[in-house]
Amino acid sequence: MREERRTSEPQKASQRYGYRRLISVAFQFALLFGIWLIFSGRFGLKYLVMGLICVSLVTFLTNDLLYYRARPGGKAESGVLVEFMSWWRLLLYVPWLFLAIVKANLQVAYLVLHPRMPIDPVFLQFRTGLRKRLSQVTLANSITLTPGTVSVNLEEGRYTVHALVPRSGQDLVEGRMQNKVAEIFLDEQAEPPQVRFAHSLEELEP
Amino acid sequence: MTILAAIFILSGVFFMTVSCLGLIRLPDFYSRTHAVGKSETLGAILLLIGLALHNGFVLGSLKLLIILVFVAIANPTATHAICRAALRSGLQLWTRSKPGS
Amino acid sequence: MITRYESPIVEVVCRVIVPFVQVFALYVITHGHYGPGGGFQGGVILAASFLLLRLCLGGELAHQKLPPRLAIALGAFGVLLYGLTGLVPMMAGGQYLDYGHLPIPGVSGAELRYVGILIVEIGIAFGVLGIMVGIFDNLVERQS
Amino acid sequence: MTSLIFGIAIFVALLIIMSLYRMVAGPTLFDRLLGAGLVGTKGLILLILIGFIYERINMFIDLAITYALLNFVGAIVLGKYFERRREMPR
Repeated sequence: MREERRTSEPQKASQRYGYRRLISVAFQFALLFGIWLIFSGRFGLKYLVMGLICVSLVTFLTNDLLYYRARPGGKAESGVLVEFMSWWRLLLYVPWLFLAIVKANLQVAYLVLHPRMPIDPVFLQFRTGLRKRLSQVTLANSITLTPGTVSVNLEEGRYTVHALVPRSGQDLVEGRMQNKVAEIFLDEQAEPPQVRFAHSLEELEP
Repeated sequence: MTILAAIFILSGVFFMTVSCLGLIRLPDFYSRTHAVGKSETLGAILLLIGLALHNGFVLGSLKLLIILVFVAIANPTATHAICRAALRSGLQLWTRSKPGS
Repeated sequence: MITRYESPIVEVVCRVIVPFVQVFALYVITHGHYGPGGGFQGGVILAASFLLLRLCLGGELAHQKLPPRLAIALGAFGVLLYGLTGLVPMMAGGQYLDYGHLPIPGVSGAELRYVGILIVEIGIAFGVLGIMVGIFDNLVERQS
Repeated sequence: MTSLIFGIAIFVALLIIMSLYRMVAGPTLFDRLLGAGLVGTKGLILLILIGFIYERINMFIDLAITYALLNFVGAIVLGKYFERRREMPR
């Protein structure tokens, strides 16, 4: 069949889709089997076969959970694990995040243990330039863990953040963390966001 | 190795104490989430690293690392869920200085 | 029909966590006689993973994973598996749940007992999973 | 080292009792939920420490993972449930 070899554009797209999906399945299978080996700690043939059956079952049942639309309204599908294939960039991000966590915690410890508690809580609101859902979520959890701030709400790329002291939102105002996350997931680098400060619920945008 | 593990464990206990004191001392709900979301997570992470070092290079240490990753992902998410519920049900925040006054 | 959780943070985190939770649940079920756990605990963890799916992704997607009718059927199948595994040794001349008399050719003794316990554990896990998910679905339908 | 772990286990138990104060006296319902989450994480650590004391780590780690998991599910469920209520629950 010579005609079938000339693939049209949508067919190519679907082939690429299949390739990425296959990578996702294989990666998930390997990861889950590694987790199984760590949990089980027994390497007899019986246990290995049992593990293979269980891990195959779970991979078959839940692969489409990890493979979904990357953007809320968009068509491009992508997998969580495929995004994490760029693990060397993640390896650079994690130590930076850990240092930021330690610094933020020393600040919180200072504020809590200070006899007069010099805090001045405030809400921050800004709209991010990140487009992928996974990078938005990573940014939100990093915000919760790091610079004196807790992410309260996230709707369609607009964050509401609570900060103990207004100057601890400095990292967010300069957009440093956002660009770090964009580097990992190959997302769009954006301008530093416009940040609004609000001192009560009524000043927040609905 | 033992000394390193002891240092990790003691600093983890210090941050857990900070989170506990923060939960009691801080004035309102949104401030208390800082104590839970940050200090508690770091305290748990440091303690688990210390215990894994103390345990040595066996499979049990890898299990401890799995718990570490789980706590580091799940704790901020749970804090966010409770915080968001509070925001949407209209809980007002505490401020030191009202703007304009 | 239960609605989905509107926060993308919770949704993505649940998508990532659920497969690992299910692998852990299967580990607890299959290694029941070496440590804590067994059929009941593993079934509860498995049910918790499905409830997490229902809470985070909403009814449409989660009911594809485990339809409510299938959950009830699984529960019934688990109890049936347990009962039959108990009854088969009686036919072979033993007592109820006497795994040593299971008529499986080629294996005997401790190995046979191991297979019997494993089948019973899986039956219990299915039963618990079906009943937990069934109770949850029933409560949610009543409420809305 | 063992005595250090023993002392830390007792200290963490004291911290759990301290954070129970916020669960009892918290002015709003969400403060109580927060206190419950804190007790959950500290209980996880305490379980692992008990495992080290009794030298049965593998067993107690499984228990701890289950505990952390159910804690997380509980926080998500309660967050979703109380989100619906518009009025301020006391």
